Amino acid sequence: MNATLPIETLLEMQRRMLRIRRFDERASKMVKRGQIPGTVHTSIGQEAQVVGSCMALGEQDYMSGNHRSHGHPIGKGAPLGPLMAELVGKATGVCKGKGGSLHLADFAVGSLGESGIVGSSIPIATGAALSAEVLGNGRVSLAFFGDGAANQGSLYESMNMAGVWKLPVIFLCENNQYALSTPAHTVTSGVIAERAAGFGMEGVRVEDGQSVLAVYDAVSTAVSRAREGGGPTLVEVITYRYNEHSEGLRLGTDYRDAAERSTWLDRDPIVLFRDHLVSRGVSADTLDALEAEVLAEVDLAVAFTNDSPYPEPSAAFEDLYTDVEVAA
Amino acid sequence: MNATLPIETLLEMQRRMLRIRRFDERASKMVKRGQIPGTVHTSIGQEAQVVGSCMALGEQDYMSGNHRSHGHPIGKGAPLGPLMAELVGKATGVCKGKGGSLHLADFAVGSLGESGIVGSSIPIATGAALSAEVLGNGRVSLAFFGDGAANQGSLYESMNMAGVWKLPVIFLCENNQYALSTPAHTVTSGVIAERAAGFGMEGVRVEDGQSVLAVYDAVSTAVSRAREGGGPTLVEVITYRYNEHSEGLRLGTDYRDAAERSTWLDRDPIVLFRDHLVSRGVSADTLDALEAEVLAEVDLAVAFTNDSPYPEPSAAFEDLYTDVEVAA
Amino acid sequence: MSVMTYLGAIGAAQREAMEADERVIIMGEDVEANVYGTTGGGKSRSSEGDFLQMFGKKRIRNTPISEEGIVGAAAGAAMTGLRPIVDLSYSSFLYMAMDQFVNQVAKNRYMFGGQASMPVVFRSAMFYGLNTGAHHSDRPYPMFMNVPGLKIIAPASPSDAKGLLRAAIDSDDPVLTFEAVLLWGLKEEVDDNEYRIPLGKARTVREGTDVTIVAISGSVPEAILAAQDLEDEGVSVEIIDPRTLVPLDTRAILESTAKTGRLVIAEPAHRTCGAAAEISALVAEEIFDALRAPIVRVTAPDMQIPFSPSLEKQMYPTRATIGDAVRRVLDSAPQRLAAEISR
Amino acid sequence: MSVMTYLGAIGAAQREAMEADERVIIMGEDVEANVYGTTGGGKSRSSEGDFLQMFGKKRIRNTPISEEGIVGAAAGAAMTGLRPIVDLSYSSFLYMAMDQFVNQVAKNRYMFGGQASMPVVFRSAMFYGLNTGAHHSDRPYPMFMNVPGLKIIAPASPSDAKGLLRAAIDSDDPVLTFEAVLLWGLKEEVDDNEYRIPLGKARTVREGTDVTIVAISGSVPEAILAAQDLEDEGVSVEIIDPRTLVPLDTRAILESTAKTGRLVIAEPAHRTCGAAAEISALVAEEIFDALRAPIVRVTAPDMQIPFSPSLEKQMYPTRATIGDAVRRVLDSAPQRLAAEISR
Ligand SMILES: Cc1ncc(C[n+]2csc(CCOP(=O)(O)OP(=O)(O)O)c2C)c(N)n1
Ligand SMILES: Cc1ncc(C[n+]2csc(CCOP(=O)(O)OP(=O)(O)O)c2C)c(N)n1
Ligand SMILES: [Mg+2]
Ligand SMILES: [Mg+2]
Repeated sequence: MNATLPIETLLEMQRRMLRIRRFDERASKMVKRGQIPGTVHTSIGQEAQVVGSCMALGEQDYMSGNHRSHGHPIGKGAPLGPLMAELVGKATGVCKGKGGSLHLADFAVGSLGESGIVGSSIPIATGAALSAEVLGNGRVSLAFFGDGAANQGSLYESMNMAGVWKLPVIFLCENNQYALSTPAHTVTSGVIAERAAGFGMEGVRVEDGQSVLAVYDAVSTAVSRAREGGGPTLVEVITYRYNEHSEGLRLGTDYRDAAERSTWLDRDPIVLFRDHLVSRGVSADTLDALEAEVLAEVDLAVAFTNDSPYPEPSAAFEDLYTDVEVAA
Repeated sequence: MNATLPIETLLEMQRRMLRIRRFDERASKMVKRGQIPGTVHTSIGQEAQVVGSCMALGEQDYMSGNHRSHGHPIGKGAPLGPLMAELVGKATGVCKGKGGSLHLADFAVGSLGESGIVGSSIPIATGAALSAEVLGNGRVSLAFFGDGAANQGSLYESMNMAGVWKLPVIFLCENNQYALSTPAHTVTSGVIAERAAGFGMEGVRVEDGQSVLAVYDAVSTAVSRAREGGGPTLVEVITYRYNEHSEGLRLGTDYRDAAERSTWLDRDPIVLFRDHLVSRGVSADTLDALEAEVLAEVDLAVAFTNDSPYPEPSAAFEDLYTDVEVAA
Repeated sequence: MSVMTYLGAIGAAQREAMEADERVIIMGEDVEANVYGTTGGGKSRSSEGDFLQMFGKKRIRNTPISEEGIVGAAAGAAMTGLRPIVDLSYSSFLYMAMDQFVNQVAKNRYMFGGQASMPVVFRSAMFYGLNTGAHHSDRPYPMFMNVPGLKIIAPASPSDAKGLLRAAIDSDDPVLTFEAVLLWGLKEEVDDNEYRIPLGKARTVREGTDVTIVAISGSVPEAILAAQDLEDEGVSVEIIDPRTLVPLDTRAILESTAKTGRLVIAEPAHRTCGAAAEISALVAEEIFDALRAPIVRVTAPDMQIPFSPSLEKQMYPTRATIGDAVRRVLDSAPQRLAAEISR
Repeated sequence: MSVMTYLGAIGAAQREAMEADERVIIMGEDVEANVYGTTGGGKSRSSEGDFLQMFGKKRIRNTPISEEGIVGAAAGAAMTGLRPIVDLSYSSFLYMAMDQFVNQVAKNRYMFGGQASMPVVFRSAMFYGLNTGAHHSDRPYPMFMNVPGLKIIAPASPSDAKGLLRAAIDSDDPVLTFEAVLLWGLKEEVDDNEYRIPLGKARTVREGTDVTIVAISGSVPEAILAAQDLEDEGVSVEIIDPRTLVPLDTRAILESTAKTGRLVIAEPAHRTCGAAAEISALVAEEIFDALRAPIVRVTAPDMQIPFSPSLEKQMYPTRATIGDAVRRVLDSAPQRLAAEISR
């Protein structure tokens, strides 16, 4: 399928992966320097899985996410400035500073919200697919969640509903093999992708989740199925996070070994795809320029953030209801 | 496997099925006469599925149930008097009149509680299996739930936990093909028993759920597996309820057709098993005596109930905490 | 005008809203078969006026028994163009979806800086007083009052049920309705035309001068009976039914209490951290010096609900217990000294 | 005695209980790796004193992320011979298991006429005030106070954390603990021996005569600071920390308030139907005539929690807002007329 993709699309894939990488690297630094309050969860190492999924969706399609949150709206095409400003808590943030890293949302690109509660946003994406089905607007919806979230009941309630109503939704499991300190195999019985069959739907496992095209292909198939009325798909993508669960978190107990990590570092999704692009005839110059362009975008996002004001304290009392005022 | 069962065991199966039938028939009448407050959900038609499951358990084994509640403790061997008294709300009820039909429990026979909330007691049975595993007491636990409950997330969280910890628990789905007015196939994607595989456990579908021996065999296999450390099993039993969802409920809209019901009436589990017993050489006299014995037991249970006092109003303020008094 | 039951009024509001706006859908367990009598022509369950026939399967949708999934799906649908009404049948089943209510339904608009709007109604009935035991008898609205972002209504009459539900469906914010099953049979003349009762406006059920009773949901009819008894004793009772619990019409409550100087609050929920506690605290904060007697709460005790008829009947406020509370606040000497009271 | 942090004290109580009784197990997400610092030797996460090594995998058990399943499984295990401690990490995750808390954990013993006992502890931390946004910042203990059958503790000091948790583990009834993350770093001398602080006994944090502050959880240190400020102004403040929210030590609250005649209640939960509402209502009911001023609640507003530091800091009671509330109740003219007040 990807053989037919125009070069521009491939470059856009690399651009978005780079955006995620550079954005998250910068965010990580900013957490450590105290410039971002609280913490963030980076998608570094998981860019192929994120971008391959998002690029398979159309602009009008919906998406919900989780705590590993920046990659999803970036992958879906959200501009970086308001995202970075949100992480810092500025008034120009995509959620006016009210959401922060855990609660990014950019409705303009179909991003209906990341979520700090594991498993909580899966029914939301399912509901977006329900409205697409009822309104007949041809949209598709995708829920991102981790291997840890795959043990929340909300997933199976959603899969069953989607299966029986043939909703246009993709359940996208980012299996980075750990939930915080917990190895997936120690808390997961069976194989996640194989859970689809019992719910009467297709399940697919993308073993090479570091290949953006492999992910793109699998999700594209699911999207086509969804759009044609064929119902939902569960897509499990095997990937790896390079960083700690969240930035600044230091666990005393080792739960991943260095050898494992270095195997994965050797299969870096961005390096792999650069090589692929070169093999497809893209020049090193073009690719270098792309890298520079993305770095500049991130710099710009940080500058935008720094230039932006914090919200007025009174803003805390806006946006809860549409028509009720709440006293301070 | 059942070929080896002694005749006494087979007779006990028939006895318990008869107890459920006669008890529920009486309870149904009492609801209609206003002698039982609220309503009850009978297991009439589902006796084989209930008794086949319960008889596969040992006396020390645990069990949790749902709103279709009388059959489970009766199947597990609970005496009828305190159950009937509970339905009426008498002080001598198995729960002192505090529980009623929906909340029967008889810890003396391992019945840890029926539940009015669909799906809510599945984790309870799983926890009983956890304690059996930690304490190493060799007990097994079984959770009864309906086809409707099979779409509650609590089931999949429980199955996963049980699977990964190899807990000695059986998830017993009483698929009577309807959840209240809703045909199972209209709200269930895929096949319930097939959901086991994705959770790394055995799943079995007993198509002939009106055969007490077929159910007994399937559950016995699951119990052996559980007791030997082989982990949980999901057993789906196909059966049918003869009565309305609950006694006294009258739905305007037909959701089951008469032909379907009469096909199932023709495969009555008690009649079938009587025939089987006869074929095994049990005399009609013995079986008639058994029927009379059970009818007498039910009469006795009703007499016990009628002779029992209602609880004192002050009893409402007991049994919440072990050591805190609550003011009226 | 025609005579409608409480349940019929709910059905009428739903029908009107479905007819007026294609984006309104009804989803829930057993809604197709009209099991609870609000998706057909009244409580009759006949095929006449049957919602499934009128609006079709896309808009009248039986769901699996998956409360968490249903509530979340309705929220997601509401954020993307539908205006779902979710029938959750019994209020005791709401806990299954608590995470969705608190973390998605209530928070999304705020967390996302106003990008989301959440026009969705969650209906449920409190099945208390009918000997169904602890699992079905809950009256959990106070929990939800502690969750900013939800609106909550608890109509106590057929007219209010119709008008408030219609306003709830119009609201761009999520609304939970708590309907007491004990009210289902109430009948009164209800306007056949479309009308809304604005959320946040209390109803003065009757006017009086000696004491204010704020009564909620199923306690309203009991308060009315108590007020009639008290009238015979020469006591003039004012009854305020807040109808909407969030946003609460505090002004109406404070004005009435300031006028009478005495307040009794009756509600069927458990006592601790209930709506009565909130109203009491509000009044003690705002118009403390207008009070001529202690505020008295008449509520369910902090006890689960027993099944047996001999036990359950004492658990909720009644005509008698509300009446007694009023007699107590009238008796109470207004100005005893602190020293006398403290033990 | 040795100096312990709040978190260290929790770890100590857990270790003692695990050593004393084989039936005690700890289950929760990431407890094996001691992510939150309570299943190892203090907050150090070193392998020294590591629970997994000391007690083994059967008794220290990482769970899947399945709160509903975990809570229910712990309840089932508690009914059949274990005494589980469940680490649910953040209080905001409790909603996922709400059905199990309300319908199983709280109700089973009662519904089954006393056949069940439910010796299980559910620990969670309220992560507010740390810029984590609305999903992680909840302080939902008032909801649970509305559920009869649960016991609830909210210790505000290391000594209380150790002694109350130990008593909670001893309890044959289910106990929920709400620990504020803002308190994790608090240090004080804590008894190294085993001891219990009985559930249901308040702590008089400081004695005073002019006004009573009832402060809960993370509001206790703020109240202490406010009291110091007020002392400089010549105001004598008594601070009561209930420590246990269910059962509540109403006697201690009433006695103190009867003595001072003035009450301010400070807590970090949302205002409506919060613990402060309950305490206010209790006092207004029981010792109304001992009150010399309106009761004032200092709480979080009925608003979700914003992320930005410029926004979040105003959301909870502080030294300043508690101090101001006290100044207000001291100023308030005791006997204004009703007519003056009502608008
Ligand atoms: C309901 C809930 N339980 C627990 C947590 C705490 N928590 C946050 S992230 C996380 C691990 C999630 O693992 P996974 O789903 O695999 O996502 P990953 O972080 O690996 O991308 C946990 C346990 C939470 N936020 N919400
Ligand atoms: C959480 C919850 N949702 C809904 C209900 C209402 N309800 C009671 S029984 C029932 C149908 C259950 O169907 P099933 O699980 O198949 O059991 P059956 O009655 O067929 O034995 C429903 C919807 C409930 N009691 N609890
Ligand atoms: Mg993971
Ligand atoms: Mg069924």
